[in-house]
Parts: sequence; structure tokens; C-alpha cells
Amino acid sequence: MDIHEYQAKEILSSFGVTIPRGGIVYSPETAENKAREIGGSKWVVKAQIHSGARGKAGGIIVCNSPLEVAQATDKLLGKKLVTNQTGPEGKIVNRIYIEEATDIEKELYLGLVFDRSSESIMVVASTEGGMSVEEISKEKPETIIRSKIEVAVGIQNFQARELAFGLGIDQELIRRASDTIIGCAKAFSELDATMVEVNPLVVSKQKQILALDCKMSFDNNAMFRRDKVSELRDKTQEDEKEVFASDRGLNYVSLDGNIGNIINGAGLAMASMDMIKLAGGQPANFLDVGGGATPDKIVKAFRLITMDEKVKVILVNIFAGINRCDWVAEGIVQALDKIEIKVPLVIRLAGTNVEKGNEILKNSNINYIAADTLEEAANKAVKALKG
Amino acid sequence: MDIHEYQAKEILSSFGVTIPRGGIVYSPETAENKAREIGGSKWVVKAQIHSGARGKAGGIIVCNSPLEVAQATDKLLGKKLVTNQTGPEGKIVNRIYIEEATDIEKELYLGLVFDRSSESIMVVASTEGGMSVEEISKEKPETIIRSKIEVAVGIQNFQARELAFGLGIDQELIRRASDTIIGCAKAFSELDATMVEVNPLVVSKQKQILALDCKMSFDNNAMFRRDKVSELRDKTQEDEKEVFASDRGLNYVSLDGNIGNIINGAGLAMASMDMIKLAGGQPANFLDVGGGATPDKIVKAFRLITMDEKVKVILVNIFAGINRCDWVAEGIVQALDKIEIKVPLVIRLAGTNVEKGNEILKNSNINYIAADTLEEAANKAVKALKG
Amino acid sequence: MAVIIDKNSKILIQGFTGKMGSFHADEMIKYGTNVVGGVTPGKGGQKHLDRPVFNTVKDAVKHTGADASILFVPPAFAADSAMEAADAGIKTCVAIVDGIPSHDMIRIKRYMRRYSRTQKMTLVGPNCAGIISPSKCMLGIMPGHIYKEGRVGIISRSGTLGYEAAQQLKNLGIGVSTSVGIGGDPINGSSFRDVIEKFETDNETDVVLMIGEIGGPQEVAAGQFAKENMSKPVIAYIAGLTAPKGRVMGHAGAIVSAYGESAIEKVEILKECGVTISKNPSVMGDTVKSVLGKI
Amino acid sequence: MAVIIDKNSKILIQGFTGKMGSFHADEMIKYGTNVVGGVTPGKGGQKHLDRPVFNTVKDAVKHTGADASILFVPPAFAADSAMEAADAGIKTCVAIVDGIPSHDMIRIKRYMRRYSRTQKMTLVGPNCAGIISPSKCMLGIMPGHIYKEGRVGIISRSGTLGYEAAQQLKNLGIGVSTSVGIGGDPINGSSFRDVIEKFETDNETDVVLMIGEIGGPQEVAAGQFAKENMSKPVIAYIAGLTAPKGRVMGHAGAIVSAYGESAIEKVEILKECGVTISKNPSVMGDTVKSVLGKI
Repeated sequence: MDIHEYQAKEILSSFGVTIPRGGIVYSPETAENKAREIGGSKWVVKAQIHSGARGKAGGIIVCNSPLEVAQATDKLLGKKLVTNQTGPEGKIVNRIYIEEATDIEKELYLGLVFDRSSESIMVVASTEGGMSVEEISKEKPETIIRSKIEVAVGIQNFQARELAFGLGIDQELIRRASDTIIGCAKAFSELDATMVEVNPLVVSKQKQILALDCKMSFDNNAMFRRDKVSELRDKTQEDEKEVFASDRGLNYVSLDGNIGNIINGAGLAMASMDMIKLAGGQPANFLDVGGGATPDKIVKAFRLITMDEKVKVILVNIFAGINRCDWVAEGIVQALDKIEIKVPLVIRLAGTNVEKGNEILKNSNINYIAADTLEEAANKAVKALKG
Repeated sequence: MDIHEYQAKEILSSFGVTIPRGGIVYSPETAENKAREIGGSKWVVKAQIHSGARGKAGGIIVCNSPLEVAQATDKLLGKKLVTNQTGPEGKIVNRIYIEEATDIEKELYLGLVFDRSSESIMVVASTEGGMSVEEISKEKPETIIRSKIEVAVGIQNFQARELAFGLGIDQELIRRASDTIIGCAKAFSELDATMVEVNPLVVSKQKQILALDCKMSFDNNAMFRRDKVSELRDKTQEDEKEVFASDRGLNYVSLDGNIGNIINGAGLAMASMDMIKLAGGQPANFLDVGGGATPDKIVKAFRLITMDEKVKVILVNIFAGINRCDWVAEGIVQALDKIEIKVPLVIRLAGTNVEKGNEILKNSNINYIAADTLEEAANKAVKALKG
Repeated sequence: MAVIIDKNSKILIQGFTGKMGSFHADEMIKYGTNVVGGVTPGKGGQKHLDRPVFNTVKDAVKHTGADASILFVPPAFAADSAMEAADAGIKTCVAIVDGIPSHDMIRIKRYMRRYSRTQKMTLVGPNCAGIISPSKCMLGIMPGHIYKEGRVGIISRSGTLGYEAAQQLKNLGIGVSTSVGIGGDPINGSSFRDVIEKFETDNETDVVLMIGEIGGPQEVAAGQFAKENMSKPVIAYIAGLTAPKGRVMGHAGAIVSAYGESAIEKVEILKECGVTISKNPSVMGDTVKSVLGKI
Repeated sequence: MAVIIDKNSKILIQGFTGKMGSFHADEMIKYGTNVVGGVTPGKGGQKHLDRPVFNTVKDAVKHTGADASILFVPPAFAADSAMEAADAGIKTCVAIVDGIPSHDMIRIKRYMRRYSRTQKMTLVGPNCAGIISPSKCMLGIMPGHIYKEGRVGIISRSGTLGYEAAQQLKNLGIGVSTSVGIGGDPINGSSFRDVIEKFETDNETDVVLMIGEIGGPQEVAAGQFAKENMSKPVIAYIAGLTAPKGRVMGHAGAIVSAYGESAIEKVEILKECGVTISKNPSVMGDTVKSVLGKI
């Protein structure tokens, strides 16, 4: 789960990270007052969307008066911003964060992620703030320094200090920089985060260490114990179909192709997508209805796939284990009783009671193309697409 | 560092342990109102001293009216209570804790200590609450159950559950009992405790799990980061000479004998005491002036030893390492310039510059018996005692 | 004796009396698995599926001699249950449960460091199908009948893709020694490398089929181990050639976030390690067959 | 090569520029110890005692090749410094500092579990006098001149009692291979058992003198190890025969709280383990001498 910049800033601030003065607004009217309340003579108006690279997309505007702040807010609110991370459809701006402008002396990068190899939390830092970590890895890999947090004891001062010295921070600011790093690490550990990024982390001309842009992601699996974090979810920033899916216990990822998939199991779903590609087609989605593949889930899956106008063929691939094929087949029949399908439908059943299942499908009045193997299913789907 | 029962209860209560309603008073006048405020029809008036076994010493009085509570408070306040843990001089009662009486169904024992073998925290529990853990170990060792907390992750629910089931607690109270155990473990870990004891932990007739008596001790070495805990220290409960010593960076333990010791290093101090005993004497104290044995510390040590009227001979045993014997000898001469000694004084110096040191002592005007070895020093001290 | 579990394994069901636990315990019993009892705190002393229920794993081990367990507890309680099993002396624990927080998995790993190598429990999963040694023991939720007894070891992150492989093998008349589902989470109890190492020493296994997917370093680590230490052939299929970068593909662990984590990169590295690649998921069985033909 | 440190050990002083660090670094240098530099965060780049100062241990190791360090930092920062040393690849770290919280010591131990056995730093102390291999290397605060070079290994919880022993030995013309002060705290980096094991394999040591005291299980654990694994004679003195139960005798670890922790009980158990007991602290040297006479 992702949250907005201003939310990440509020959280990190409560863990001792210093952020510029700022506030959130939902309308141009309140923006002007907010700017005055924040004070100073220069402000940054920042569109709150779940994406980086907002600057290049026009989502960040520097203003020299409260009036300009109001105008910038007016310009951004309700707009769809397209960045290199949002996809072509972009993301809508519903909230604006207004912040005092900072005199930047140095821009640094600070990120925390899980390190799957060592099964610990990895702190990544670089002197090349402002660039994405991918860009830094490519263009300035020598500037990257890392430190593994031992989860049994949490981050240690020496680690934060090593990173701070490694970033070339002045002696007198080492302590403040260490506190920033430690604050981010504590927030990561204590809130079930999966990612914390401060980019840029800046040294201001006034010799402050400030988190200028912050990003946090959280482990969906841990939200049962993170009520406060869960509340920060903003569904307007997510793909409509993905929200629909996750609210119904389906694993769905929207893709660019035109062959819709309904599959049980994430591995089999990826494998089916791979087969579609090998057969010369393009999957319109990843969709895992879960190991169980209950009739109920299948109904929901059809409903979801038919929401996607790109879909020109639907491929159902179910490997029935404990749930039997006959039961799955009945689920499909039920689903197609409720939902009208206007595109060709390829169905491959495998596993327990496959014969019975195919029998049920055959004897139903649904219009479909049967397949026996994964390969056959993919080939038939691509063929159906081409007419 | 030890704290009072009521303080331990307040702390544990903040960690989710349920305690009976109660309050602290310092005068009989307030006791009556406090009893009314607490409510109910039966109260327990408990003398707050740093010792267990207060009941047998008359420090706990059950009362049936607020008036009785006031009378009991009056009786206990200012009194010296002698328990089997206080030594013959007893401890003074300056604070009274008034608590609603509990209908006890079952008394259990719950304790947490460091386990030096496994370098973890050990939870010890028994169905035989109300007895001391030493008594339980001796008389009902089969009732003792243990669980080691892995410090890397803290106490786990299953451990608390195993203990609760192991104590024979009813199914419907397992959760409450687990929470109590987890609360104690968290308090232990988060506050640098060295001991937490709830004895008895009771199941009331009203099916509550209540901490009826609580004890906590803390790591003196960690008090630099435990301001809140440090504040709870009550010096009136400590040996006057030991307070004097610890306030001055000396390690002092008051003992029953009559040969006073001034030694550098805890190991050497114990060894010197052992030698005194072997020579037929009894040490009046353990006193380690620290490895450094600076003149300043030696002055303080003499001041401390002369506060003890039992002392009939003083034995100084300094093994000079980095600090040289000549320097130590000058410290002794300085000390005896300021402090008058009325008992025989045996001095053994060893280590760096021992000849110079002995020379300085010899040429001073102090009256002392010189010794070369540990054994000789002890023998001479015992001989001096006998006249 | 099969590689991890066997006919004689004494199996405990943690979360025995729940819906999932009851259903799958029954399936396991029907398969012939030696289920000796279960644990549901607060229901100790009852009988369920004709087997005793205990309040704690320690009690259950004491009374039944159980040496393996399988978890059917909700995600919030899974870490606690896994640690309970480890502390009670269980040797193999399979966590079926999907949705354990990553921080909890890391905590379990840290907790387990208290045990010496020889005393340490083997944790398999979470978010996995479990382990099956066909005709001997089923400690999982797979459809047992699709597994023919034989000499191919299977390790799979995905459940259904593992079934797909077993079915393909069976259709070709090839059997399985043991199939281990290691699960689709980013951090799991046993890695490909851990299990592949067991198969190398297993005298019932001739070749190993590794079914991986995008995300994480485990397939590569196993490949490197195989290159340096394995005498048995390893075949691999990696799912997710078409998966876009930075998106989670169903499995929490299926996300490409670093070099070497995409399917193409994994395939390249595994090839360099001498692993035979199954080009697509339809030919996993055929690929194994051709490798078997060569030994 | 002496057992833990040697002439060639490259020594780093953590807390180099402080009063304690400066004083003892100077003493060590005078003794002939190969002090290559020190660490004081914020003073990197300066020179102190003619040696370079670094901001971090990693920097220091990188530039000097240091493999051992000694801590002169305040108790509040000691745990952090010890972990920093471990993470920087230091092989032996002596923590002189007195007053580290027990919870911190436990945390250091948990932290160190991240390193494999061969990569793990040997931590000695805290609250100890350090290590000396006479005429080779002094990594501690002891008076170096009281140690004669020889073939007796000394392990002591107490600093001054260790000096007493070295002096007694010297007076008898007996020398010391290495003396290790393991410190008087309840939880320490290296136990008697850890060090006695090193002495067993040290070809410069013929007998081991173990100077213990009341409290804790370490003397008994070492005795049991000696009984089962040692070919070299072990002599022990246990201080605190007259110490009352339940009181801390100076050293935070010197408190009798369980069976087997009093001096009398320890002596009894050690005797059963075949350890020769020095009856009183005045005859530690004589006892070693008589044991040496028998081999």
C-alpha cells in the first residue's frame, strides 16, 4: 500500500525526521491562508499523487506569493497528472501540499527496503539525491552506500553514523543526519513498511537536514495490525479494476494486451501469460482467483474481466486440486448465466475430475473453445483473437 | 536498584497487568479518605519497604472500615520493620499503600530474571504462589515451569500461553493470564529491569487475574537512560553507608564482622575478605575503591570505614597497576592527615613501585602495621584485633 | 526414508479444529498420512477427527511424539505458531497460510537462530502447497492423486504450477520422489537452495525440477549452489517472462526490483550454472523426460 | 603466534582522543604494542599520539588494516562501538569499560549472530583489564611489567586479582603466555569456557590458571569443558568464600543467586572436574608451581 508524500512526511516527522513547514489543502481558497500560516516568502505547491517524477509532469510549482499559491493550487486540483510512473491514464490530483521553499545546498538520496538475500532491512544512500535510485544505480553506482539493519536489534548508531560520514556530511551535522536515518529505520520497522524513501534528503543553506520528498509503502499483509496506516489508503490513486479486484480477494494487475485471463494460482497465471506471449498474443491482465477457485470467485473474475474494454478474448485456465473440476465447471456455468460475454472464450480445465468438468461445460449452453493443455489454450486464444 | 511495591504495580499496570484498586498515603488522616475513595468494604494496609516477607513482620494489616485503615496506617507509619530480608536493623516505613482486599481463589508465582547461561530473560512460574521462589525451589520444585525469552524477538504469545496453561488456569482466563505475563516481560525489556516478581499472582473468586504483590529491580548501569525509573529510588530504604559509598563511586557492602577493608578491585576485595576469614577474622565490609585507587577515593574510603562503629581494625590492600604504589601511599598519608583513625591499621601495598610506596609510608608519621603479602596482611589484621 | 517427511512422520495439525485445518487434515488422513493429533489453544482434551486436541504444541509432542506439523492458523497468529512448533521440538513445519507480514517472517528467522543447526526446525512456506512424498506422506493441501511415486524431486514457489508439473510428469509416466512447495512470499522458511541441498543427498531422487518465478534472489542462489555442489541434474522453469517490472504478480514475492530478478535474467544465469531450462510451462514434463533419458 | 593477539596484531583504539583512551594507548605503545590508529567520530583526519584518527572503524580498518581494537568509550556508547567493530571486520575487541547495561550486552550477542562462526569477532570484557601476551602485545590496562613471559595461561574475571596472580608467578620465576581478563559483568563477551578452549589449542601454553569468583555459571561450564576436552592441567581460585548470598560484591556479576554459584559450590564442582584448586589467593602462584612440577 502506497501513501501520499504529505502522509509519509507526517509519519517520518513523528519519528524525529525534520521536514519543511507545510500543510495540506483541498481547495484554492484555503491555499492562500495556508501559505500565510506557513509563513516565509516562497512556497512550493505540490500535487499529491501516488507517483514520483511529479516535477517533470508539472505537478510541482514554486510560488512567490500566497496569491500565486492559490493560483497554482487552482491549476493543479482535479487535474490528471501523467508521469513516467503512472501509465498513460495518469493520476488525479485531489490534494495539494503547500510547503515553504528550501534553500538547497546539497541533495542526497536515502532509501530503505527489504533485502531478500540477507532477510534484513537494507539502507541505501547516495550523494546523488534528486535522481531515482534506478538512475543512480545506472549512472553513479559508485556513489551508493549500503548498510544492513540487523532486525534482532534494530538499527545501531554506528550504522547511521557510517552512512552520514559516507555521504560527506559536515561533522557538525552528523548527529542530525544520523537521527534522520534512525528515524526512517524505526518507522520502517515499527509500522510494517516495505519501503521508505527520502529523495531528496537535503542539507539546506541554513545547515538543516531536511526530508524534502518522502515516500512510504506498507505491507498489505500487516494492515490488520496497522489501523492508523490503513486509514491513509487513497483508493482514488489506484487502478479502478485493481481496487475492485483487491476488495474481492482477487489478485489482479492491469496490463496492455487484449487477451483477458482467469487463472487459479499466481504461478500458473504468470505461466499462462508467458504461453500467451509465446503463442504471439498479449495478456490484458494478470488475474489469480486463488488456489480455491470457488464459483463465487469465478463470477467476480468474469465481472472484472468484462469491465476491461481492451479484452478481445478470455482465457480461463484452472488447475483443480482439492477443488474439483466439476465444481469449477459449475462455477463457470453459473458465472456465464449472470454475465454476458461478447468475446471468444477459451477454457482449459486440468486436475481432479477433469473429465466430469469438461462434461459439464460441454452439456451447458455456454459458447466456448475447449483446450486440454496450457499450450493449446494459449494457441487457441491467440487464434480466436485473430478471428 | 529496588523500588516499592506500589511503584512496581503502577509500572506493571501501565504494561497491561491488572492490579487491585489502591493508593498511596503518607499520613493516617489521608488514609481514611483514600480507603473511601478506593471503595469496597475491606482493605489491606501495606507498609512500603524494600523487602519481602512483610506480612510475617506485621507490615500488612487487613481492615474492615476506613477508620481501621487510618488506625493501621498510624500504627505502621514511621515504624521500623524487621523481616528476614532486612537484617536486624530493619527498614523504616514512610509510605503506606492501601488496597482493596481481594477474594483469592488461587495464588500463583510469576518471576522474570536474567538467565546468565543462555543470556536471555527467563520467566519462572509456579502454582505455589505466596511462598518465596527459594522456598518453592526447595519444597515444590516440580511445580516450577520456565520459559526463555529470545531477546531478538521478545516474548511470544505461545510462551505466555504455555505458561498460563502450565499453571492450570481456566480456559477462559488464559488470555488474561497471557497478557499479564507479556506485560511483565515487556516491562522487563523496555525498562532495563533485572527482576520482575509478581507473588502472588492471583485468580480471584470473581475470575480476575490480579497482581497482588509486585517487586521490580533495575540495572543501575542503565539508569542513565531511565530517568523515570531513577526518580523512584528511595534512599531511606538503603543502608546509609552504602548510599554514602555509591554516591561517591565506591563499591561498598556492609557486613557483620569487625575488620574494615579498603581494597582496589572487586576480585581482590573478595579475596582479601576470604583471607581474613581464613586467618580467623570477620570482615566488617566489602569495599572496592576501584582499579584506579586515586588518593581522593582513598580519603573517601577511610571516611566511610570510620563511620562504621563495628570496625576494630582497618586493613588496606592495594595492588597498584597503572597507578603506582608511591602515588597510592601519598593518598593514604593525605587521607590520614584529614581523618583520625583510632583503631590499628594494616597496610599492604603491591605492584608498581612498591618499594617507593613503602618508603613513603615508613617516612610518614602515620601509625600502621606493614605487610608484604595478602596472607601476611590478613594474619596481622587478625592479630591486631586480638590485641 | 523420503527426504523431509516419510510414512513414519508423526504429523500434528496446528489450527486443527478450524474449517481449513479440519478439511485438509481429513484429506491428509485419507491419503494415508500419519496424523497423530492437533493443537487448538483452549480446546485441549477434546477429540477431533478421532484424534486428540491439545492446548499447546509442547503438550502434543509430549503425548504423541509428533515430529512434523502443518499450520492452518490465520496470518496474524502464524509467526507465533511457527515459533511454538520450533520450540516444542518439531523437526518439520509447513506453513500453508497466505498473508503473513514480511516483518513476522524475518522475526521467525531471527528467533530460530537460538537453536543449533542440528536442532533447528525446517520451516517450509508460508503461502505454499506443502510437501508430498507420493504414497508415503502428504503434509500439504495438494491433490495427492496427481502425484505418481518416482524419482523426480520438485521444488516450486507456486502451488498450481507445481501441480501442473506433477500432472505433466504423470501423463508421461514419470513419478515424483518428493515435491516441496516453498511458497510465494518474499521471505520464506526454506529457500530453493535449502531444499535442493536436501535433494542432492536424497537417495530416492535422481533429478530435481525447480519451478521458480520472477522476484528475489533464490533461484540464482540455488543455481550457484547446484553448479558448485550438485551431482544430480537440475531442470528449471521460471514463470513471469511477460510480467512488468515493479508490479506484484499475485505472490507477494513475485516482483522484479533488482537486476537478476526478471525471468529472462534468471534463465540466463541458471543456464550458466548448468541448469537445463524448460522453455515454457507446457514442456516441464518433456524437459525432465529428456534429461532423465540422458542419465 | 600467541593465542589471541600477537606482536603483529594491528591495534585500534576506539575512543582514542579521550582521556582514558589517550592514557592507555600511550601505555600500550610504550609496551611495544602495534597501535596503528584510533577512532573518534567527528575527529577523523586528525593525528593523535602520532597516529591517525578516523571517524568510523570501517575507515580505520580500510586504511590501517587493523584487526584488533580496544574500547575506551562511555558505557552508553559501548554496545554501539562493539557492534561497529564487529561489523568492520575487527577480529578481537576488548571492552575495558565498566557499566554497560546487561540488556546492551545481550543485544550485542544477538547482533553478533549475524556473522558466521569463522567471521565472528571475539569480544573480551566488558569491565575487564584486557589481554596481555607478555613481551608481545598488550591490549589492556594492566601494568605490563608484572607479567613475565612464559607458559602459563591466565583467565580472570577480576583485574587486580589477575595482577596479584601474575605478580606471585613472577616472584616464583614463572611466566605467562597470555593473560585474559574476561571481566566482572553478569554477561560478557568471552566466557571462561571460550578462553580455556583457546588455551587448549595454544602451543605456547602448558597450564591454565582460572581466577573466578561467586555468581554465574561460567566457572562450572569451563570446568565441565576441561573435564571433557582438555589435556592441559587447569588450576582455579574462586574468590568470595565470605560473600553473603544475594548481595552484589562490586562486580555486577558477583552475586550468588542460584545453586552452584557460591564459591564453595564452585570449588566442589571444579574439583570433581579434575581442576586443581588454589586454596587461597595467596597461594595461586605456589599452586601453579606445584602443578607445573608434575608435568
